[in-house]
Amino acid sequence: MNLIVAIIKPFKLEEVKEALAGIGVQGMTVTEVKGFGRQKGHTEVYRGSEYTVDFLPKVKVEIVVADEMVAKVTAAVVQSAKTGKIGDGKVFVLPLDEAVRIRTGEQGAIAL
Amino acid sequence: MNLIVAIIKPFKLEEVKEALAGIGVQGMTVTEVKGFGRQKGHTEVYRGSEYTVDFLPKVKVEIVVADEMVAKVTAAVVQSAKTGKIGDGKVFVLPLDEAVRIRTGEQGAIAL
Amino acid sequence: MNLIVAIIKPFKLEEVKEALAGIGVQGMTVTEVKGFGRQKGHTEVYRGSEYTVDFLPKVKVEIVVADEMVAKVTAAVVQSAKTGKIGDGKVFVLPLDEAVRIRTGEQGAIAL
Amino acid sequence: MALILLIRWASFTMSLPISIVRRTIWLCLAVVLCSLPVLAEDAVPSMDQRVAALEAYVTNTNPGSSLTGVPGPGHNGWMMTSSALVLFMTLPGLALFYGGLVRRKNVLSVLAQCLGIAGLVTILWWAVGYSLVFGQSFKGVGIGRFFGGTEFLFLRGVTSAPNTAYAFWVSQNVFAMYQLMFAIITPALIVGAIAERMKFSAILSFVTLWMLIVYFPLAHMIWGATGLMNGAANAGAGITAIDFAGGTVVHMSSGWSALILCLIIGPRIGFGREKMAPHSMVLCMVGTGMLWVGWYGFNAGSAVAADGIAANAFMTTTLATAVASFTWGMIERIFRGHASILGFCSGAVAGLVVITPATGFVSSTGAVIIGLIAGSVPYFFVTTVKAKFGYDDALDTFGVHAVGGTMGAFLTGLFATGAVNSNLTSGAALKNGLAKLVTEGGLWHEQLKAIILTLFLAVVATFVLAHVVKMVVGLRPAPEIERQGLDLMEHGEEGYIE
Amino acid sequence: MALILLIRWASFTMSLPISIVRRTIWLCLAVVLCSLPVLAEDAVPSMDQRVAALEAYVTNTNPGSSLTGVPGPGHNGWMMTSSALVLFMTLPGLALFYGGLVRRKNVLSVLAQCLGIAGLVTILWWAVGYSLVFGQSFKGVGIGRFFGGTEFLFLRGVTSAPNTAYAFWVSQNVFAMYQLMFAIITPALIVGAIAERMKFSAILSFVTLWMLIVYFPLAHMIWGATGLMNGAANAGAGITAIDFAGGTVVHMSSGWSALILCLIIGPRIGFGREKMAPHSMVLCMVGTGMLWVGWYGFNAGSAVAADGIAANAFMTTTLATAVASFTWGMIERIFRGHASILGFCSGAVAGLVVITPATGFVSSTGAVIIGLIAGSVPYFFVTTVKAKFGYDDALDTFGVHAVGGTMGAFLTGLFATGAVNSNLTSGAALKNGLAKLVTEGGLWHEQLKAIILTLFLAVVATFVLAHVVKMVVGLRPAPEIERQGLDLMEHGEEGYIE
Amino acid sequence: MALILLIRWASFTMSLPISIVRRTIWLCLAVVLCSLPVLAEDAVPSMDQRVAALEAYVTNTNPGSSLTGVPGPGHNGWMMTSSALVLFMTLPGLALFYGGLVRRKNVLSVLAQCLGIAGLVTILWWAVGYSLVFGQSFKGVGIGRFFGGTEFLFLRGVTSAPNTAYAFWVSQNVFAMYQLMFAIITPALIVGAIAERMKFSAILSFVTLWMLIVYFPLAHMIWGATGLMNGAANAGAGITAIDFAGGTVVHMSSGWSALILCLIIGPRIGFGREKMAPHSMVLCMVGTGMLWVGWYGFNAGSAVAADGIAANAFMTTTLATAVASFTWGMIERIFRGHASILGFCSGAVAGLVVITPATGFVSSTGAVIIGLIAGSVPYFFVTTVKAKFGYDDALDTFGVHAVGGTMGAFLTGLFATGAVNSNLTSGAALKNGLAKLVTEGGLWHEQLKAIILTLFLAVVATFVLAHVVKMVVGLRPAPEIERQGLDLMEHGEEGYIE
Ligand SMILES: Nc1ncnc2c1ncn2[C@@H]1O[C@H](COP(=O)(O)OP(=O)(O)O)[C@@H](O)[C@H]1O
Ligand SMILES: Nc1ncnc2c1ncn2[C@@H]1O[C@H](COP(=O)(O)OP(=O)(O)O)[C@@H](O)[C@H]1O
Ligand SMILES: Nc1ncnc2c1ncn2[C@@H]1O[C@H](COP(=O)(O)OP(=O)(O)O)[C@@H](O)[C@H]1O
Repeated sequence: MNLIVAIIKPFKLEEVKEALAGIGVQGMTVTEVKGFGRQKGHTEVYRGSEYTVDFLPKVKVEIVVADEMVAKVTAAVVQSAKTGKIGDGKVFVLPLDEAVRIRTGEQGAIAL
Repeated sequence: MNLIVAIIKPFKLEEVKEALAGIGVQGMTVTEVKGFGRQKGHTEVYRGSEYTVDFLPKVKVEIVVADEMVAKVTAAVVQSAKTGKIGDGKVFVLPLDEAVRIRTGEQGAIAL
Repeated sequence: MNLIVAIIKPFKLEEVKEALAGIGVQGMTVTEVKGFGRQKGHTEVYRGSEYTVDFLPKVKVEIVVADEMVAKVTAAVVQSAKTGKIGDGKVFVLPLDEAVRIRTGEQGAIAL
Repeated sequence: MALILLIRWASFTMSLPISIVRRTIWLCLAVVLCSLPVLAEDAVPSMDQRVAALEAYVTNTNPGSSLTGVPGPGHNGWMMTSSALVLFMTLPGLALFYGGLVRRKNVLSVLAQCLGIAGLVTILWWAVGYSLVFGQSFKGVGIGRFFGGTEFLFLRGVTSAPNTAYAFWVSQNVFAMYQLMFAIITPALIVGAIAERMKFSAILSFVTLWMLIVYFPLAHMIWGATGLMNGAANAGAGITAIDFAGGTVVHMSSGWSALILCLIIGPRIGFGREKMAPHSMVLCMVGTGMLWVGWYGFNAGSAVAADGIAANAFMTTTLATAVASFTWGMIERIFRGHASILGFCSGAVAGLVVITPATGFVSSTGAVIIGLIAGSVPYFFVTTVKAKFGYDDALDTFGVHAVGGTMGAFLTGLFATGAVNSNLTSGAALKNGLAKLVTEGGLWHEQLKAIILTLFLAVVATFVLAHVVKMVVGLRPAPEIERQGLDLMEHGEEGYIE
Repeated sequence: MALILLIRWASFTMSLPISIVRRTIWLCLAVVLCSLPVLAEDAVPSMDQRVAALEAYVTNTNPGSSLTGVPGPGHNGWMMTSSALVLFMTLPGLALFYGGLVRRKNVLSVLAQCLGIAGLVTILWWAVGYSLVFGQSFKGVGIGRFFGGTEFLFLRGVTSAPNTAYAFWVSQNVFAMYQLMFAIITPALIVGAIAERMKFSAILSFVTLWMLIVYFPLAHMIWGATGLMNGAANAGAGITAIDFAGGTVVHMSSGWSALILCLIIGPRIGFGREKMAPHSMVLCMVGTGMLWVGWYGFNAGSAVAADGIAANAFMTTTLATAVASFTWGMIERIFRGHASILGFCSGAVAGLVVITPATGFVSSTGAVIIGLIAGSVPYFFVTTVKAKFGYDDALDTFGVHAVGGTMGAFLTGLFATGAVNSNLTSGAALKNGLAKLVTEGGLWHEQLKAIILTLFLAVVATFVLAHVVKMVVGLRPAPEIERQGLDLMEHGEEGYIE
Repeated sequence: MALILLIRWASFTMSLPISIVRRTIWLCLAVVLCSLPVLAEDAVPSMDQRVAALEAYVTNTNPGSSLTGVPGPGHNGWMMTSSALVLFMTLPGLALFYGGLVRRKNVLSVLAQCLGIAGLVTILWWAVGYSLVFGQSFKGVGIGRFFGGTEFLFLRGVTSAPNTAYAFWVSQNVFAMYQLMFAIITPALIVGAIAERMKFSAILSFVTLWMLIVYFPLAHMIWGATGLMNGAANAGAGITAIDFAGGTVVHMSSGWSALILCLIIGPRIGFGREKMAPHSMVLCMVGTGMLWVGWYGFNAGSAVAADGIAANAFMTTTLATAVASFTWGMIERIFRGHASILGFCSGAVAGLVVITPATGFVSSTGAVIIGLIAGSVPYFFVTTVKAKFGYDDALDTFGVHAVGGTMGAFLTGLFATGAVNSNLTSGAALKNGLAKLVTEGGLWHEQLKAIILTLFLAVVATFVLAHVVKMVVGLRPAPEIERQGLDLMEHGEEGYIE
């Protein structure tokens, strides 16, 4: 099993979710995060004070999938999250040792 | 060492924390997340507009433990987070290469 | 490649960011989290009711780096995030299988 | 008399030589002209009466025979302002004060309860409430001591002309709306004790019954012209108690009912184990500020005039509130190490509650003393007593409103003085003995009677009504609903969306 | 007359024996003394006139020859209070009501629009607006039915003395500011329909033109002393319609313009696909409470006096609003399973809107009926109709204000009664035929004419002006800006920072 | 005189035939009846005096011998409203305006400071403040120019009767509370400069001393009947300056003290490096709206009557504020590319500040000009000047209140006109020379003197007092506390809990 971590633009979440559901992914976990990267932030001025905001709002999607799904899921995310503009984000794939469904205690790919 | 990631129902956090403390876990990191899974969301209607909310509030607990603790911790989480109803969440176990305590620079299991 | 996860004190974020930028890290993802650890929380009293708050605000910084950078990045984080007081946080290093830049589809270290 | 004058004059002119007659007619004309109002006094008021009526406008007394049925702009304007201020106390004042104190997942439920009660109570008030409280058609009959009458059902006949039984210069429709605002906030206060765990339908049902059985009779007894406990205005009052702006009617009734209801409904799931800290002390503080500001309408407005009694109420309200707020904060600082915002807010509200029955009756010194007491005794109740007995009075309706209202009603008996309010020593008060009690002491005895009657009515009625509602619609939502929050489950909305 | 009396008296005394003369002089003296003010009537007012003027203060009528040019404290105080209340409706009332309903990333844009409009409209009002609406120098000329005049440009001559064409006892400068607050909130209402997707510069440009072409003429036609549709006060009104506090001028004009503008500008990116739920129902409810409270200034203040008409407006506003709020909530509960906070809030606002034109003209019973209608018909529009036609009236300005304002204008025709407002059956109303319509029925016919004219002006002008603005500055920001939120991109700030 | 008439008449009737006598008696009766008040003129006021007193109520002048010691409903009602409005400015207005501008972790500390100051200052005011400011027992003595007297200590003798030295028709207790609200908001303004980094105990200590040493004497000097700089009302004023609603007393004093205090306390940890953006521009805007609305009580209420002067103040306040808000926004748009919400809010507050001293003295044109200046000069200070000198005036108390108050005091000297306020050219102003300055020019000279004296007192006293407090209790919390936020560390609470 693998943990696929995708950092995407917030407004792309809905599309990514649908793309994933489309290829049979049944679960995912989403976190609001701030991203720092090549994409430039902006400047906010409050009266005299200027603040450069270089952390931009992003959404992190975590999906645990069986090994055979990794490529498919990665591709689906890349495709649905892409705008072609800077700051589109990344997909990271991490190895995973085990997964357990709390409700039933099932383990492995069946728990996903 | 391993990173144990548990996605649980928010109101179970206190119980899980106590269960973990009970078996000697000294640290953990908690994030508010939104989960998509088999558990059905609900519908919100604002005047004419209907929104299906399929991301439900969950809590992610991350615990780094020494290898020998993994099973025990996993079991403790599963037990304390379980309600038996759909949406109870998952426990994922990831391999971990290294851990460092920032304050002291200690490395490995001693840093946890 | 590795995923470096650092849990730090919130007000250290700016320094850590600068330290990382200083050694050539071009991207990172930041999440607000709550940490439970050796650092004592505080007690809040609202009228008659006393609540012990043992989850303290922390910031999680995730940086994916090529293997050769791991040590350097870890060191930079530890150095810049350190106050020497309890609760300074941890750095965890996880193995990473793959990284993709959504915008271009590039893979591997070049995607970071 | 004017007519007789005219006739006499006519017969007198008959007996005079024509030239004198002709010329005297001029005199007569002059006299008649300038005394015209006098001559027609049966029909139109005399100059003196007209001026007296205008003076009565300034001094808020009976206009007599001129300007009757007309509201006075200064008084009417102030009472419209006051009515708006009292509504502001509930919407959004109390809604925010309470809403800030609950958990995030239940904030909307509190707002919905306040809004729902506002609508429901308005309909009740329009249909029967105003008439049952401020009517007089039951006068003389035994029930007249507990209910007003039927003449104003559906606000029939409630026009812009003043109802002089309650105010010489304020339009009755404004008076009716002003009192409606009190009728709205009182049941809304109860919500604090059972916050986060009572079904919306159960609340609306309970409030409907409670208004009919507890509030309307109580309000009539204390404020109705023929009310049993209306010492200040009913010459035939059985209990010569006084309550300027609602220590018994509003705060005791809601506070004690709240206690009973919260005992019957039981504590929130997780009470004592989970963190149930206020989700937004900012909202709570905003609500406090609005309550304080709006309370000027509540207290100074209860003079039903922009007169000196209102002015005194304005001063005592300010002093008691500020002193109580500061006292509560300083007690915390001494015993806990820091003054909390919730402490300052609680103190302010406690001060407002305790001064309420006394506000138009006590001096500045009395107000400061009341402020000191208000800032300390409820503190003891919401911290020590509640912790000791373990009832889940979620937002301290009992600790602040029942305790404060009861104390206030009693302290009014000690500090009330005719020096700031002549109604205590004249008119009805002379006839029913109140004046004697105020001057010679002993008013506290009557106040105690009113306290006991109020407490008794509130407690017994709530006990019965809560059980009725429990049987018919049920009091609590399913545990799963309570867990997830009433906002989503009972109202289908979330308070905040990121 | 007094002089003639004196002369006659003198000639009469000539012809009498000396003793009688001497003694009669005493009589004369007494008479003269007490009628002295009469004698000097050309110079100073008589006692009767002085008292009559004081009575006129109480009854809000013409002071006559005494106390002229002086405001009356009760009325002036109430109107200053009312003006502040109406400003409170916009800042922060409407800003919060609307601000809470948009998404988090656009909350500030709504606040900025309200603030910007407040500043812009004040300047327009000061320079030309007040004069064009309430001046009379165009009287007699054809244009005088649509615009007032030029005598008050830059508020020249607008002092603390009352302009008796509009109020006997309220300072004209207060009246001008009171009406300014209406001029501010009206365009701010439009913002609801095009929220989250219109350029700030486009909004300010559109509002500038819209005020000149739509609001000023409309306000003059309905409320100006020489206005075409001012049935209640213009004896020469062409259309004898009535609108107490702005059903046509404020709600219809903004609501219908909003619909056209939102059709021209098109739906928000993602409309119908993405979740666009209100980011803070708490703010929305706070705004609702403020709107309700402030609306008392709007409606009862529209009597431009603290008199019985204001009192009646206060009552009807309260009843209609509470009933409408409760009705909407209960409809939801029946058809959807739960009463939402947005439902209660929408109902309250709808009630306020619909009662607005009627508030000073209808009885309590009329108000309750209007409340029932207000709580149900707009519900149907914002749910079923909007869903059916698919226009993106983001915050339901059309569904609530256009529909509500139109209904209200019409219902006023059915429920208005001279019993609560004598202006409907006296003075100008007698001359222009309104009195007859009110007494004998048929007013709804005139109301319909006013509705059609208002609708026509709003729709056509908005259509043209929106296209002009589109060509010159453009209506919408770049899609990327809309995506990221107007707060950051148009105003350089974020609403909330963690 | 009436008596003499009667006697003469009696002796005259003796010498007439009985029939004439009898018949003439009727005439006499008529005459006597209508002149009855005249007869009793020594004991009770004459009809003319009674009517004159009633007219005095309308025109807000001296009631003379009738209706003395009685408040007038229109004035009293408006002043109670105004007092409530001014309290609303602080609680929750200013608390939100400032609270929104700090970081999330310090929001409650600002609220606590406002609440704590409200309680503390009330107690000071009750005990000594009112007496020291508005008493007159020191009159004649040298100190009488700086402090009032001791007759009102503990509000002794402050009843509902008007104190005619300050208002003919407003209850003194209401006046005392109205002025209390000013005394509360002034030190609360200071908090803006040292936000996020001053110990709560230090703030309360500093404020206590500052009220005694700076505020009370300053308020007496400007507004006290025997005050040194009270040009408008003290015939023996040494400096014939004018300050309608507190440009010097409130804004200059707080603003300059704030600057000194923030220099002494030093910048926040991380200032200039870390992001210290407002955590909630929404709260800030809500606070702005409330400040604006409440400021009508502050400015128009400063007429201490609902008269034409109040009316003028209402107008000028509206115009200056709206113009300044729009100006600031447009300057930003031109120089920065976008108009920010903070810009509109800052402009509005600046407009309110600058018009404050002038509001009851200038015309609409003056107000618009003042608005333009108010929207631009403070902009320059809070952006360029602050950035240049690098002091950490956290929420711009100096940039807005000190700069604005100083400018306002000066501009009042240029724009004040007797045309809108006859007090400038009559009564005391005639005696002390103010009238001449107003008519012939040169008032700005006196205003400058008042500015310098105020500035001097504020700066020197704050310098000394801040050091005293620093030595005794310390000014700043430990850095760790500042880092974690004052909410949790100083008040044991969090502003928002998820
Ligand atoms: N090395 C990295 N480690 C972790 N997160 C990263 C890394 N680089 C980028 N990110 C995340 O991806 C987001 C997008 O990256 P950015 O460099 O701005 O654009 P792009 O993805 O188009 O190259 C960042 O905002 C950040 O959240
Ligand atoms: N494949 C997955 N990857 C990541 N998170 C998942 C995955 N499946 C489920 N989750 C998380 O677990 C939560 C519970 O899952 P769900 O399918 O609703 O119920 P259950 O855990 O009872 O099977 C989800 O809300 C989501 O946060
Ligand atoms: N075993 C662990 N797993 C995950 N996170 C941990 C673990 N131990 C500590 N942390 C995180 O590190 C933070 C700091 O740890 P703490 O024990 O308080 O102090 P220190 O880092 O100085 O030892 C915690 O608040 C928590 O977020």
